[in-house]
Amino acid sequence: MSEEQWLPFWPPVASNTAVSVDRLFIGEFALSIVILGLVFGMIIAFSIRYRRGSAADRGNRVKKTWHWEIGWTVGSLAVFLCLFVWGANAYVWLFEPPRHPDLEIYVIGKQWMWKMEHPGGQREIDELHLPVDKTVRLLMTSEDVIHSFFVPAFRVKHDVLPGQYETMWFKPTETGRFRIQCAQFCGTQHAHMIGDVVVESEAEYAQWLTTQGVHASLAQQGEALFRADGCSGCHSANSTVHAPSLAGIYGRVVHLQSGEARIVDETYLRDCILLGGAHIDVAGYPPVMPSFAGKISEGDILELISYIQSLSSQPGGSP
Amino acid sequence: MREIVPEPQFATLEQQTETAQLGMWVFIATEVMFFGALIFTYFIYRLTYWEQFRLAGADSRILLGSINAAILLTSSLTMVMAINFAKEGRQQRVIAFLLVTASLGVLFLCVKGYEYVLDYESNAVPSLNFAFKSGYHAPSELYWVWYFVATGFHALHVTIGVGAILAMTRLAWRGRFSPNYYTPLEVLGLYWSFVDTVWLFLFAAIYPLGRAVT
Amino acid sequence: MSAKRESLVPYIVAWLVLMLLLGMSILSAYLDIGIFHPMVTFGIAATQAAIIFLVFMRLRGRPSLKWVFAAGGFFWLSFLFGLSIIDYATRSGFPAH
Amino acid sequence: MSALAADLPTSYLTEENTIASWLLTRDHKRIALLFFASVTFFFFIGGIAATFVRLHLLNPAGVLLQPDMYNRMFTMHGVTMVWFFLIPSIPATFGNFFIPLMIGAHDLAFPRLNLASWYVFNLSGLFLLYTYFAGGVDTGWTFYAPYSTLYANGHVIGAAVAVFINGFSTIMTALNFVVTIHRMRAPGMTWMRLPLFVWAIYAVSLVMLLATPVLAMTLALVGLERFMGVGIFDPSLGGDPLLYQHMFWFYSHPAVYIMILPAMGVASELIPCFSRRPVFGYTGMTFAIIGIAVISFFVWAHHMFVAGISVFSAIVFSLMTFFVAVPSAIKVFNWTATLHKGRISFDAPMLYALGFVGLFTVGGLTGLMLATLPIDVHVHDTYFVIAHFHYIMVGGTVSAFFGGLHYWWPKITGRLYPEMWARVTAVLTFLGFNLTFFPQFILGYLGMMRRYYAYPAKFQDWNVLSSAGASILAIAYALPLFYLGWSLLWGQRASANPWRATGLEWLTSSPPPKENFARTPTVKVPPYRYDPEDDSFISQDGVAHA
Repeated sequence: MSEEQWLPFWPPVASNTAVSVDRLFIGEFALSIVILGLVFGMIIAFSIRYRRGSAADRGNRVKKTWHWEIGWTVGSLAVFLCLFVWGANAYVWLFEPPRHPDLEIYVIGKQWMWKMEHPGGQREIDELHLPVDKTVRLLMTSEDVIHSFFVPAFRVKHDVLPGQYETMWFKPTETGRFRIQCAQFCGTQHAHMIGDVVVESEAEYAQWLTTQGVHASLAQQGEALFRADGCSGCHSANSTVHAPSLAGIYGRVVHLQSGEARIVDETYLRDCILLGGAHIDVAGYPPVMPSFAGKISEGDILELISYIQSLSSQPGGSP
Repeated sequence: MREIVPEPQFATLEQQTETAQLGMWVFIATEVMFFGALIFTYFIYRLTYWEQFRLAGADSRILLGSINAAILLTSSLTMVMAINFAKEGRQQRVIAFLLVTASLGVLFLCVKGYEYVLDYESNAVPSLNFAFKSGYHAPSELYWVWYFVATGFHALHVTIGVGAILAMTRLAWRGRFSPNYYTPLEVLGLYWSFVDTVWLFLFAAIYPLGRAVT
Repeated sequence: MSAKRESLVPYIVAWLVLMLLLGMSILSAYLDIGIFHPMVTFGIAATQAAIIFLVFMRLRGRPSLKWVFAAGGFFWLSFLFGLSIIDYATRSGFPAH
Repeated sequence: MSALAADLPTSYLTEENTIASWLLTRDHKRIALLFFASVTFFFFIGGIAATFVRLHLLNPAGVLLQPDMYNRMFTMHGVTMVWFFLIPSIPATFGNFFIPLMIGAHDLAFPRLNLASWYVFNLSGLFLLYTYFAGGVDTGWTFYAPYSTLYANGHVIGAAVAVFINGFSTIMTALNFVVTIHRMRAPGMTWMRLPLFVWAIYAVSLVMLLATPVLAMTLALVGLERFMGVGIFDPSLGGDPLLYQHMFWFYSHPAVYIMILPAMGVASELIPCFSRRPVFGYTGMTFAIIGIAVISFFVWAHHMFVAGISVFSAIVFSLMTFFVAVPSAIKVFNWTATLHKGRISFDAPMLYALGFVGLFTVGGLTGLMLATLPIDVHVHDTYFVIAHFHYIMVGGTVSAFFGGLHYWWPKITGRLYPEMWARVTAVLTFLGFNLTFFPQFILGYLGMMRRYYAYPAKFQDWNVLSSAGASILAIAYALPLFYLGWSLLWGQRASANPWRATGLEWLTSSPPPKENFARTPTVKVPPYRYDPEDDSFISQDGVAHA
């Protein structure tokens, strides 16, 4: 669709998710037209035929109403259930990120900008460069209020909450610039919390990555923080403090003091750094980890997590 | 004693009584939702931050909470007795028991106030002088925030109740009730017992945490 | 209608039971029963509430409209708890790695 | 038909006419008029805010208002319209006036409480106006935490207090209705003989009673959190922002039905009367009303499909949302079937009622789209949602409000309104409404966000259309002020039953006497006993009218 059309009717279709959402929408739109035509048609037809003063026969009115009512109750229920199943199916697919995405991007929302971090350590503000035809998983959090990451051309949207991680995924199928918008009201400049997704060919994307002048990947930056913030003082093999080693811990199941078991994921690691307490602390270790709440930014936490993740992907590595 | 007639929209006094009682029950249903929503927040956070709530709860004052529960339970009994004496038309006793009930309500508020003072002295009041004690993490403060909100709303209800009881005492003094008609008393009794019930749930939510000897 | 005496005995008995339950609630605070703890204390509170509703608030006797509204609030509250817990109970389990 | 009122020459309007007699009245009819004055005032306050919003959006760069002012405007529009117009609109005015009349009672059960409700409503209104004059609020009507509690730069506490107090008024009125409908029905007025308007008000009162306290608690927590700086929804304490949304929507979704159910009740009065035939499927209609009221509590998290709730719970709430659409569909089909073989006249109330059915259907069908999860993911928080709920709230509720206003105007005032003007206005409303809000569906799917003071230039044409429609709508909403006002003074005197309707409210004189009925009527037949063949009808006291 060109930009110059007189009245736009349809947003660009630029991802695999957009195709599937559009299909569903068109299906329901057609159904709505049918139902609307039926109701409006009947109202108009009855209004004309049975207007006051018309000579239409008004005898033999439908007296027994139950089979009519049961008819349209069951009818609408059946139609609705079909729509529900179709929708729920697509939603599970839409909201279940692939296990091994081609690319994982960290997104931090703050009043009123989007900060993106690429695995190689490249950072962008209000712009997100992506290669075409690759599945992308976003790990998103907010530094202040609730934002919502929305790319109309991809038909995907997810709220970005402070204090927790949310994920979403998509696979761009067209190159070009597409708008990012904040969908959850977040303050004065909410309308300007916008940006662009720049979808490029793989070669262009690789080229772009190299021109960013970054020498350390996110994980390497996280490792530097790990030492600077004193984490290594306890969590290293030769430490005198009895603290769990972090090598290979990401993705494993740990048993907690409270008796629960939890998968070590981004949310769990974040809680460990910020909240502390027995619903976090691993069984068998003294609860001595201090809370870093207020002392560390969301970006730093993501770097630390990236570092801890990297310890799992290189077996034998020990901090 | 002057003749008591129903208000113009009612046919009989019985209809008026029944209607007033139903009105209070409907109101109690809304109050259940009000305090229920509060307990709902407790429920979610207690499950999420089990240990933090246990730790913080151990610093609450169960002795004062228990005394207060006993005071309110007793006041419910005295209220019911006042209503019973109204049914028998024994005005002196009605007034006496209403005053006892109101005094117990005031006593409750005094104990509650004393507890607040102790909480303040032990630096447990969020936004005023909250201090993280050993083992406390951020969610521990949630417990204390909740404690003050919940007991505050309840104390407000008790205060309104005491005021209403005193107003009823005045009406009883002026001979406005008869064995045929003491509906306002009955309706107030429902409210008072309900406020008592709320405290029992708050008690269960606030005080018994983190005292188990392991 | 002449003054008809209603016995105070049921009310006093109810009060005694309520105090007893309060004692049990306090005692249970010192028992190490872990996750059952809130169940016990809130269970006792619910029992006490039932006694107060039935005796002090005179719901005893034949069922009436009052019952509907007395129970209605609690019943409706269960939707708030029940439907929200669907979310909370399943939230962290997804995405499963 | 005026037998019941024959020996009562004075009406509630003329009984005693001092200012004190109005301000201290316990008469439900006068209190209804007091409420009418209050909600009309707030309707125009909210309308002015809407006008500014639409004017501002004429230009994609948003030059009319500063961003902060624009944010305050849409918040003002939302808060005012939701709590100070839509929720009290039909129940507190027509409900107050006609519930006792329709069930054959002399007043509501608690007249003093009724009056107190009006005062509390106005008190909350004063808080609201104070909030606006002191600088306004910029959170949107949803007050989402943690924005509202920690970051917003407006008078959140003032607005929260206003809405909190407003809740008391809602609860007082609803409690009064529930108890009145239970205890004060005239002899013979069984549940299955109640007019559907009474059923609707009963159901909506239950919803108000059970939902409003949760909102009160939620806003109290938000207010405290903002006031004290620490609180229940603060993420830095481990608080969960989604908990706020759960509690808020537990109220605010049923609140949508609080707004639409009374409108359905009004439509169910108007359509049989002007079709001159019994409502199709009375029993089914009552079940549908109760069904909507109950299921409305199970669907709230469909406002949170992209908010971070679990996928499983989103699916559950989506299913529930499809279920709530079923009784709504039943009602639409039953209204349509009521027209079949009727003797339809197109007086202004009927035009509004037909407009209501049509617009509600559009709103309902787009509601189905929103209930479908992936579509909601795309259009959530866009103008698609705005258009959808305005079709329900404005196209539905406000149309029914005006329909009811014209229908009952002769009964309330004793005067007939000028029919031609009213018909023109009804048609104008319908056209203006569609021109305003239909473009917003398209804008929404294109990706135009709500609460944006600036938007991409390519959306401008649709926005201009929408604003043009809004100006037509504004005229259509202002017109009744003039011709209804005119009719107060110079309108033709109305007979007791100008529409030849069956309800008990038409048995007494127009306007009714202070006591409503000289003696309590006895009900013998169900409502809506109209016969389209010979235009006769049987009123509810069992008297046949040729």
